[in-house]
Amino acid sequence: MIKVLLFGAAADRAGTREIELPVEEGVTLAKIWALLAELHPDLAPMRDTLAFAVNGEYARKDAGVSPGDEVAVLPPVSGG
Amino acid sequence: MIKVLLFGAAADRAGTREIELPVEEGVTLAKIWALLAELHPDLAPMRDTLAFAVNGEYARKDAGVSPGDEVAVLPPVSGG
Amino acid sequence: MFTIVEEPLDVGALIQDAQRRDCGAIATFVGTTRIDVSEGAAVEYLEYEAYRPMADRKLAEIGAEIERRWNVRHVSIAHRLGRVDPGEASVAIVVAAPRRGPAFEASRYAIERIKEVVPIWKREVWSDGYVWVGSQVGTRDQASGFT
Amino acid sequence: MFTIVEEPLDVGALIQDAQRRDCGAIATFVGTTRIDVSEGAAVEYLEYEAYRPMADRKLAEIGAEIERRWNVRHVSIAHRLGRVDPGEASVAIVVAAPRRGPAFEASRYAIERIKEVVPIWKREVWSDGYVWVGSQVGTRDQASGFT
Repeated sequence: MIKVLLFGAAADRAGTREIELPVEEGVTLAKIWALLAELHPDLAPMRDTLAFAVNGEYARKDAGVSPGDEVAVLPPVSGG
Repeated sequence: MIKVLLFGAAADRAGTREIELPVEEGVTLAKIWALLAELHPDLAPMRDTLAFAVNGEYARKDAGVSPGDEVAVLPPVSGG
Repeated sequence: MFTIVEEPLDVGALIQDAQRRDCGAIATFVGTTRIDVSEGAAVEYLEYEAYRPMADRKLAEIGAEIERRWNVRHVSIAHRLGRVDPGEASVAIVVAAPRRGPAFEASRYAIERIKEVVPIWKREVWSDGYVWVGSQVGTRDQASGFT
Repeated sequence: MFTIVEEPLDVGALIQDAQRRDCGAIATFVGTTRIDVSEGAAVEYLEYEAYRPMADRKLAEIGAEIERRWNVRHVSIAHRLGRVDPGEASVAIVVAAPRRGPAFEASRYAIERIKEVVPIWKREVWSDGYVWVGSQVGTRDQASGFT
């Protein structure tokens, strides 16, 4: 299992802030995103604006994820 | 008479912060400077670094001064 | 030096902590809640959330970048979470340096980087709904992103 | 808004006074007493004097220039006179603006102009004498200006 955290507008669109997904070793962020968009279709239109983090660091969509990792779905940041 | 105020290093060099000078209507700052440098020769080497004010506003050396005016001798400012 | 807090920021204390005998300049930037008015509605407050501890670590990384790039002796950044009312401070950046040029440049750099890389989000809560800033997602009619 | 005082500056209060609902940015510059060490001696404190009220008026003029050149909503400048100990604030400039670019530019401009046109002078009081900064006149051996 991996834990997926959603923030800001992405949490709003998904209607949840945390999702557990059963994944196999080495699955990519791109694949995780496809699963998320299937589970929560309202997320799909945000695709091009989102960034992702794995275990608290920005990661590219082709990065691999392992069971136990924490994935975060990050809309455009707006701090400050 | 005019009142001449000296500040910072100029007051130090002259050994005084205020000098009264008897002057006639229309005398220039250049002339006042010449009088000051004669009265207080230690001021003379500062000439090229000094600015002058008449009644609280910067003035050029060819500006005229009238009895009752306040002239200030201003070394390079160093506030901040 | 790099903090994310729920309480109002004490900018005066942050500046006092930055005073050093080897520095001649302290440049401070404070971001405050600016109230926009449009189409008969107004922003009532902002609400911030963060992905922690990633956000804390990103603030510290910005501090480290600054210390590599400029001759500065003190950098502190404080960011607020939760509800921030109009005119209140949401972020404070304080940089002390021997000379003012680097202090100014570094404080400017810090706010630009915060807005690029620190995982913090705000939503504007209006009298008629809310909008996530940057995503334009929310419950206002004007929040038309991704419809 | 433009003050010259003998007491320590309360920068936190100046910033609080600058918080406005129509502004998103407050840029602050604080000049502090930096201690140089050279040839076995050290600066013990600075001492400031001003030509008043010309200095007060020049500060206000700088504020007016800034309000003409940038979209800012609040400018305050406070300058200290008399003895200022190491690390303490000698000048504080606080600018609030709707957007951060003008706030940064205006605060930078203010300190540069203060150093050019406001009739205020400081002397460094060292363990072995003093020097008027800018004139290099004083009682230290190193104060060799115009000898």
